[in-house]
Amino acid sequence: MLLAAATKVDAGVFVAAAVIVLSGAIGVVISSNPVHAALSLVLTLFGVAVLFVAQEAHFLAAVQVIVYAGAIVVLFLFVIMLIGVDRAENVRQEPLKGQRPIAVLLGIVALAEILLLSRGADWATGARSLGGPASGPQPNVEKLAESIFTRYLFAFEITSVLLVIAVVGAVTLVRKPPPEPAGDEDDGDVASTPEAAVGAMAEGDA
Amino acid sequence: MITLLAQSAADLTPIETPDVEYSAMLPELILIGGALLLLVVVSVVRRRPPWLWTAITLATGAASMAASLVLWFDVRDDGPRRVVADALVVDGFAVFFMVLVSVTVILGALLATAYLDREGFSGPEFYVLLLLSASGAVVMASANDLIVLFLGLEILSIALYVLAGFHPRRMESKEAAMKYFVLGAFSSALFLYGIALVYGATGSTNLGAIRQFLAANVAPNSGVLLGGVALILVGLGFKVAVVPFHTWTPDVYQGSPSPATGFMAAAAKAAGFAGLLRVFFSTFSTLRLDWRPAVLAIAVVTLLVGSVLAVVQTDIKRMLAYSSISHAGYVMIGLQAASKEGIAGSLFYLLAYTFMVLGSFAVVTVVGRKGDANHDLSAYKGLAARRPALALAFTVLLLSQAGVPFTTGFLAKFYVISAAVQSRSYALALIGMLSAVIAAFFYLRITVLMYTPPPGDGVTAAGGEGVRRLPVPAATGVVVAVAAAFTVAFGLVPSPMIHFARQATLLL
Amino acid sequence: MNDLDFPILSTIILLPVVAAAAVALLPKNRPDVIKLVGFLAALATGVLTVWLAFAFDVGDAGYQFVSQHNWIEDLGISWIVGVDGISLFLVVLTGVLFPIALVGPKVHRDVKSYTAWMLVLEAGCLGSFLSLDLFVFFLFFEVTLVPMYFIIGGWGYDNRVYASIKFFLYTLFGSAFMLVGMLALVYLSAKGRPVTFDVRELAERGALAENTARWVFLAFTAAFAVKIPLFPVHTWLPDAHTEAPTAGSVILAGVLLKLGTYGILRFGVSLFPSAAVDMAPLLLTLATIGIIYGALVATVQKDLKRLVAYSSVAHLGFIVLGTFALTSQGVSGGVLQMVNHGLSTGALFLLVGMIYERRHTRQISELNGLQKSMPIMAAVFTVVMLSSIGLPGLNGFVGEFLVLTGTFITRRWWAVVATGGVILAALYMLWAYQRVFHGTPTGDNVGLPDMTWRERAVMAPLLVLIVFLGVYPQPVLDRINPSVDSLVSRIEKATDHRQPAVATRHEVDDE
Amino acid sequence: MLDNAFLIPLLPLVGFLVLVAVGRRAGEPAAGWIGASAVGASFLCTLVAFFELLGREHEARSVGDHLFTWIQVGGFRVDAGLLLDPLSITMALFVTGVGFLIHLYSIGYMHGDERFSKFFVYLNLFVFSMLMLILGDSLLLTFLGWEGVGACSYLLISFWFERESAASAGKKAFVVNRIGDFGFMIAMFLCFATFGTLQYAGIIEGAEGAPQTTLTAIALLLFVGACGKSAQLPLFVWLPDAMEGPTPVSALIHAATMVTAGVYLMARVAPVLALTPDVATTIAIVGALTAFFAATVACAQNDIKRVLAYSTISQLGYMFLAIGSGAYVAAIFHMVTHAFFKALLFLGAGSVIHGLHDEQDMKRMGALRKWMPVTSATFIIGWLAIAGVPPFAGFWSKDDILLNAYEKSPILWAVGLLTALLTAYYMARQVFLVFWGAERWRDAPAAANAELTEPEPIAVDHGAGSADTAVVGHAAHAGPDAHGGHGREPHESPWLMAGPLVVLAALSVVGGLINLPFGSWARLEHWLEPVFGESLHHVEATSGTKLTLAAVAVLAALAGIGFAYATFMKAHRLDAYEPAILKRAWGIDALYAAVIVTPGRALSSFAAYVVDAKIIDGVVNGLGTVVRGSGGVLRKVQTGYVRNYALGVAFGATLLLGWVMVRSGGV
Amino acid sequence: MTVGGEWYLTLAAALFTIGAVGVLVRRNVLVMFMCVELMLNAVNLTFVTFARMLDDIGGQSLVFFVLVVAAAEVVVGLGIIVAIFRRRAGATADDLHLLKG
Repeated sequence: MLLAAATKVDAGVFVAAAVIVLSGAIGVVISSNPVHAALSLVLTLFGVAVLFVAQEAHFLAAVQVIVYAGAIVVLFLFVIMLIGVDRAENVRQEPLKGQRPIAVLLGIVALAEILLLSRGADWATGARSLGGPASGPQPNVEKLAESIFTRYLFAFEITSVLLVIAVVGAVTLVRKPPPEPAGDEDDGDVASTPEAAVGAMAEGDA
Repeated sequence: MITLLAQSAADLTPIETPDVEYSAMLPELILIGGALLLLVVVSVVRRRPPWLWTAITLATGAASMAASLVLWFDVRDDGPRRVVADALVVDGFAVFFMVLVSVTVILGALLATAYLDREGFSGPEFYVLLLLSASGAVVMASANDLIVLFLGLEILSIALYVLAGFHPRRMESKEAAMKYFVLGAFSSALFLYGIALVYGATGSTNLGAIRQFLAANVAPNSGVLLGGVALILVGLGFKVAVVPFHTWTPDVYQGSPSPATGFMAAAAKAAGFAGLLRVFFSTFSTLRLDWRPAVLAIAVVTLLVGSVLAVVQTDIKRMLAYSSISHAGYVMIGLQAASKEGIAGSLFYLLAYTFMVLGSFAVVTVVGRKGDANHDLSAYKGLAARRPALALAFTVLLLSQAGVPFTTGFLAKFYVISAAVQSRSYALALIGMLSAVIAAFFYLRITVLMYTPPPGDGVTAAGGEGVRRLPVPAATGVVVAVAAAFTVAFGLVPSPMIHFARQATLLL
Repeated sequence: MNDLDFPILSTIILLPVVAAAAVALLPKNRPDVIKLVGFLAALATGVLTVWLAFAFDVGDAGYQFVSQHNWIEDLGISWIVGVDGISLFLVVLTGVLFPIALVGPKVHRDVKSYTAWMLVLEAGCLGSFLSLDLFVFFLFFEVTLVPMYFIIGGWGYDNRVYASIKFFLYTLFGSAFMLVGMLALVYLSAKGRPVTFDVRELAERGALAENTARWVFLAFTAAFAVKIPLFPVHTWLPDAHTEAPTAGSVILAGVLLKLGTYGILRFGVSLFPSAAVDMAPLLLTLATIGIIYGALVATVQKDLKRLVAYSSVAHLGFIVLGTFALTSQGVSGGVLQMVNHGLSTGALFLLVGMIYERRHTRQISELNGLQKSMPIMAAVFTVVMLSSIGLPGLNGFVGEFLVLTGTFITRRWWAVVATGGVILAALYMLWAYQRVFHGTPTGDNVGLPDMTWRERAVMAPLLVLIVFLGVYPQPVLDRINPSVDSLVSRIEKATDHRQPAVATRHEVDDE
Repeated sequence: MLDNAFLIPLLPLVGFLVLVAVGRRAGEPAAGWIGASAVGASFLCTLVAFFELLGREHEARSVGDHLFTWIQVGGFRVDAGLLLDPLSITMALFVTGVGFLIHLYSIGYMHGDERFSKFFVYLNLFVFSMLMLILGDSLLLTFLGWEGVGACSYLLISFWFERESAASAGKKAFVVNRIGDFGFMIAMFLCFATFGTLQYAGIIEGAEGAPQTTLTAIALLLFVGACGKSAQLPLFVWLPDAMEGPTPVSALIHAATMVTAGVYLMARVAPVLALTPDVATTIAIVGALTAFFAATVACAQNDIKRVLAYSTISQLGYMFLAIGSGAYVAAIFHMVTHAFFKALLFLGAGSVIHGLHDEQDMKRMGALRKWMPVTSATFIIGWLAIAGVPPFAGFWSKDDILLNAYEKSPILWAVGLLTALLTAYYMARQVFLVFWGAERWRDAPAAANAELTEPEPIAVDHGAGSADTAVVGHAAHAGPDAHGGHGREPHESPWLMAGPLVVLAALSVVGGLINLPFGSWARLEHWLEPVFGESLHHVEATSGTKLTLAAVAVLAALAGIGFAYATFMKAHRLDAYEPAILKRAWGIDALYAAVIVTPGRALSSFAAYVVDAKIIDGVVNGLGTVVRGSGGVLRKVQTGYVRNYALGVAFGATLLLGWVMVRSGGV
Repeated sequence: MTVGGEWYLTLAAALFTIGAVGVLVRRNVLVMFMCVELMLNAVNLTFVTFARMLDDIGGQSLVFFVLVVAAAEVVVGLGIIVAIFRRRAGATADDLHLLKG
């Protein structure tokens, strides 16, 4: 009974959101200007957020908007401005011969395959609510929190490593290349000046 | 106000978090800890000699190795353990890979130290990323949950993307990083979608749960499930570089700094196969009828494409890249056998491969010279005259890869082939052997080059006029020596390693 | 059964390895010492093998001096060595040829690695002949490629790289099939019993389905056919022989080719009797073609070594012919012929090498009238040539005749055609001899130094054996026959193949 | 002696070994004496054995002497054993006897040759092999000797190897013989397959029960072998070229002993032949044809030795004719007498050549009887003997054969008779040309650059052996001054050479006595009785017929001589009746060259340079090319464009999805 | 009228494939990343939908990790891009093909 309630959604909302999502996606793919692409991406993200809401994933919807639209897309735009690749890319012609038709064909075929695999209808054949029910009186956030801090505790912890890597990686990648060490390799080990490392980390810490 | 806070705190039902058996996760923790330690040291310690980073990394590697061995024994004594709410499983299989990864860390660090000095950007970052990526590999090996597997994969990969682009002056390095990244992101998206489908089809991402589910009810039509399985195969296949998901390999191997390539070739493949073998052999075992043919096809094309393309290469790193692809094909043979013997064979193969490939790339690092660009095959002409020992060691490694008897390489091939034959995949076994013949050609070609006197200097004039001295740093030398020694020693006395591999698969 | 607690066979195999290691440790700049060490090691091994021949228990068909140690228990692989009548004289041959090959020809560079490789090669050959574990045999069978590859590639002539790689890949290609076949045999015949690679055990089990057995047999044959080499997979041989240094050719022809014929007998025929019987016509035909074809091609060769190489193709054809006649005479003759061919062809290559050292050419057209200035070499060459032609009274004849007789009584027409090869043998050999030694010497061929005492010493043992085996082969045959007979009778038990009465009937009047 | 008969072959072997060891140091003439004495000793042993055998009664005249087991595998067993019976002893006697004489002769003839000692090494080895051939008690031992003598003849023919023609001739001899041996070997296989043994005894006793076809095959195949060894049609081609060898060799091997081995073999297996009449007939026909054919050719030869070579072939033809007609005794009889007079003739020819400093062309001889009395006298005796003039040895044996031939079939007899006429003619021609007429050798160019004018020998595998290399032969051989420099004058040979001539001449005169066709005088017949037994054909003809036939034969001989006399003594027409076709021996060599040699070479070249190099290696290298090629193609896929790579991944994913879709029955 | 989960899933699949095709057809590396983001979003949508259909909160929590990974990837990816294109502004993915064959 509860489930029935849960699966009830407003068709109108879905359709609207779907249209937004798809048009945004299409926009990303076809818009020649990266800035426009980024903006269409935002569109899609919002659409997805709406769909989250439509499925009682309120918290995720919020995170979706904040993290994605708020952070990631901004980062994109920032980089676009930084390295100035904002000039329009000629999407009319494709330098790689056959790339585009094959790509589209593959896309269609793949989609068809997925839909055929699911026979359109029976997707979720899995066991029900192994990780605790999503529905129920408890607020969504608490259920999420519980599942993350129990069931997915390790995953949660390990994500920290990802972030460290992201930081260190970003630092390493974008720092100025150290000067070519003088002298030929043959004369022993080239003393790598600590300064170089300091500088590097200095940038990194910044 | 305070009451309000107390109030709100009160009606929050406290979450009883699962207890975290840190002992079971020691290797991961040690590797991560090592990385953090490096970061700490670099920011607090005043004078920082370049050997310090190497030292810490080696220590970390050794420590994780020790920890893994400890784990090995208590797993052997009181069986496998599922820890942290079933997120991880510590069984022989996982520990096997922990050991393997620790080895790659140690050898990789040794490789890196001289290289970084030579190229003049020795700093801690390389080691940090090395260790973190290694921790990702370990996580993959012991992951008992698809999402954990995925996270481990990402940790491994993202660190590797950076390592690939680590050389600040070589555009190839950057390009390699970019290609690796784009394709990596693409394939992990596929992988993730696969997880999603499997989740939908089984109701969980936990390997144990999935297994139980599949055992309990053979889904009336497991279309979505199979789709998920297929996409997971794509994701992992990309990591281990099997055809047709191999396309990144040659470019990335060639472009990346040689030590990074070595580490990548060893660790990434190992981790990828750890996931692949566990998920497919253990979790999706009820679906073998569905995935075995696919794996068969992949193995065949991988073997052939790998060796055939290696034949036409003129750049040694590229050639080794393709050869590593065909090696992946052999490991796939083991998986295709879908038997404990097969998995053991695959493990043994990976073990042997790790040493062979690290040793080979050590040699490549040396011969690459400053600038890491001297990788044309011609660079190896007359190597024997200048560096007899190095040439001999490389010869051993190459012959081992070619599958010459009394080397681990031969036994590895023999093991997987025999597994294939045991499960009646004669055709596959034969193709494997035949591609070994093709492969032998390009390994031999290098040995020929090494033993043909370079133009100008006489055969006897070792390092004579006209030939620039070729410095072999101690650390690198150690790597080559260890690799060659391992290859021969366990080629002669393989029992311990075979035993190791079989033990690892015992309770899978 | 001949059991002594000392693992003599393992010693025979390991001695050269140890010596090789020792050589590797010696300083590069003392070639004389290195040569000496290498030679002594080979000599010691040779002595041991010869001792083996004497200590061998005549009339015992089984394996002797067997010693066994577990090696890779997990895969059912163990180190089993033993010798029987079939392998005995191949071991002796190896033991005899290697010291000669080591001391005979001059080495123009890097004596150290050369000697080391040769010793490794010797170990490999001995290992293949002695191991009774299929896997270990395969190991040795394969590992012989490496030293040979380096010897050809490192010390060979102009086109050595092509030749060496061709040699390596060709053989590897064959072995690819064998490995798969081997595993199939091992696992299919296990049937729940513990997996084993022990040849004796496998021969007992022999529980493969007709059809499977046939396939596995063919897989084995693929490997050995390349090694032998059997027409049409023989084309690696001329190149390898021609480009290899003298010692290389000697060992290649003298010992390595025997790995093929030995293998096909020990692991092909005796493990798959029924398949062998079914497939006999095919192999007989190939062998016969090889005999005629090799001889024909030899008649038009311009290069002395190439000519000898093709003569090998023909001779090995005889061995295979005898093997698949599946009669006592045929098989024994084949085994004997392996030894004979090793001696004669080895000697021929040594002589060609000596000529090359003097004239620096192998082109028949550039040589003439050598007999004028080198009567002794001419004489030696004549004897060896006649032995390789199969002149009665010299070793070549006995084996050849036994093979042909043994074949004739079961496979008449093959034998008749093969006998034609005997005529052709005379044709190309004498032709070459006339071109090289007869006529009036001109140009550089005038006044060449005759054989030195060292060279004579090198050739002497070979000549002695050539004559001895021709005049009084019986001691050798006495050791070969029992094993062969038991093999043949095993085949007869397993199949409906029967060798005619004449092959076995003994006249009563044994004085 | 009989119980250690092994001494007979052993002694020459010892001589051989001794000479190998010390021959060079012993040098000339010691080496020669060693060799000669070895053979002489063995002759004495044979003699002793012969008398011991005589001492026994008929049946017991066959003694086996088992030495050791040579080869034994399963049921196949061959012992090194000797068989002494009248037949073998007879052969052994004249082989060792004539051999001994020729050894002596050679000491003189080979005087001054740089390889003097080696010559005797070979000779001794030859005698040993020949004795093994004769005394061997099994086909295989005979074959051992058979091949041994073949090898020795190869070595001796190409003794002066500097001469291309000599080298080629030697090889040709060996190879052609091998063709015969092919038959011999197959015959042996067949014998083993049928009788389970190769011992003559076993074969002969088994022959009764054996199937006819098998026997026929065996007999025919053995005859093929005999044809090779005894230079019968069509395998005769090697013998004329074999004259390249030193003359004593021609005398010993290519006249007296080796070439008769075929006849001996046939006689050995007489019982088998007796069971296969059609083979016997074949043998008779081949023999008769060969005899006639060779005789015609002999009429047109100018080389003194070649004439004798062809006459040898022709005489051997007679012997086979006899064998074919079942007259084994006659065959052996003729073999013996032929051994005497043909050896005599050859040695005489050698003496002439020697005296004329290596001149071999009869057209450059003449009137030598004044200069070389002994040689000419003995030579003339030989001539009369071979021409079949009574009472010389040749007459009796030839008459015996013709008689038997007549009973086999008059046609064979007619051919034989015609041959006899020709024989008389060409031998007379030779004698007249050499010993009578003008001293043509005076205007002959110096022997040092003498040209052989007879058609050059056509070697089997390559063009003609160049004749001018005779110069080399001369240089290698004794130069004129070696004979104490009596300038260009012909000279009589030293006693060492003349002596054997005299002995042989004597034998040629009285040789007939051993088997006169008058009852008890037929000693040889009685002597050989136990060997041939009932397989022997007995003449039923009345003495009237016998006499008539004999008379006709004599007339034929005289006619031939008379004709020659008319031509060469009266008309002095040096080259009458010498059509080129005959000079070229009916062009059979050329025929072989065209029919066998050339196509054979072509085939071989095809196999070597097309099949091997192109086809097989083409495939092998082709595989490599294919791999490289496909590699090159696949390389293209690796464009370096990341998006292409992504496409690859996507493609793979789609394929996999497709597969699982199929699996899950999605379609 | 009710909209079942399959609609969402179909939508997600479509979104996913669009993203994938985008990666294949766009030359601008940044846009390629965006397309990857599209794919990840599709996955998220799938997770959430399954979570609802299976009534399992786990599906929702998985989305978190995807988010984190996406973030980390973007950071490093953009880092790489910056490293490359600082020097060669306006370059596209196609301009990088030093390594091939």
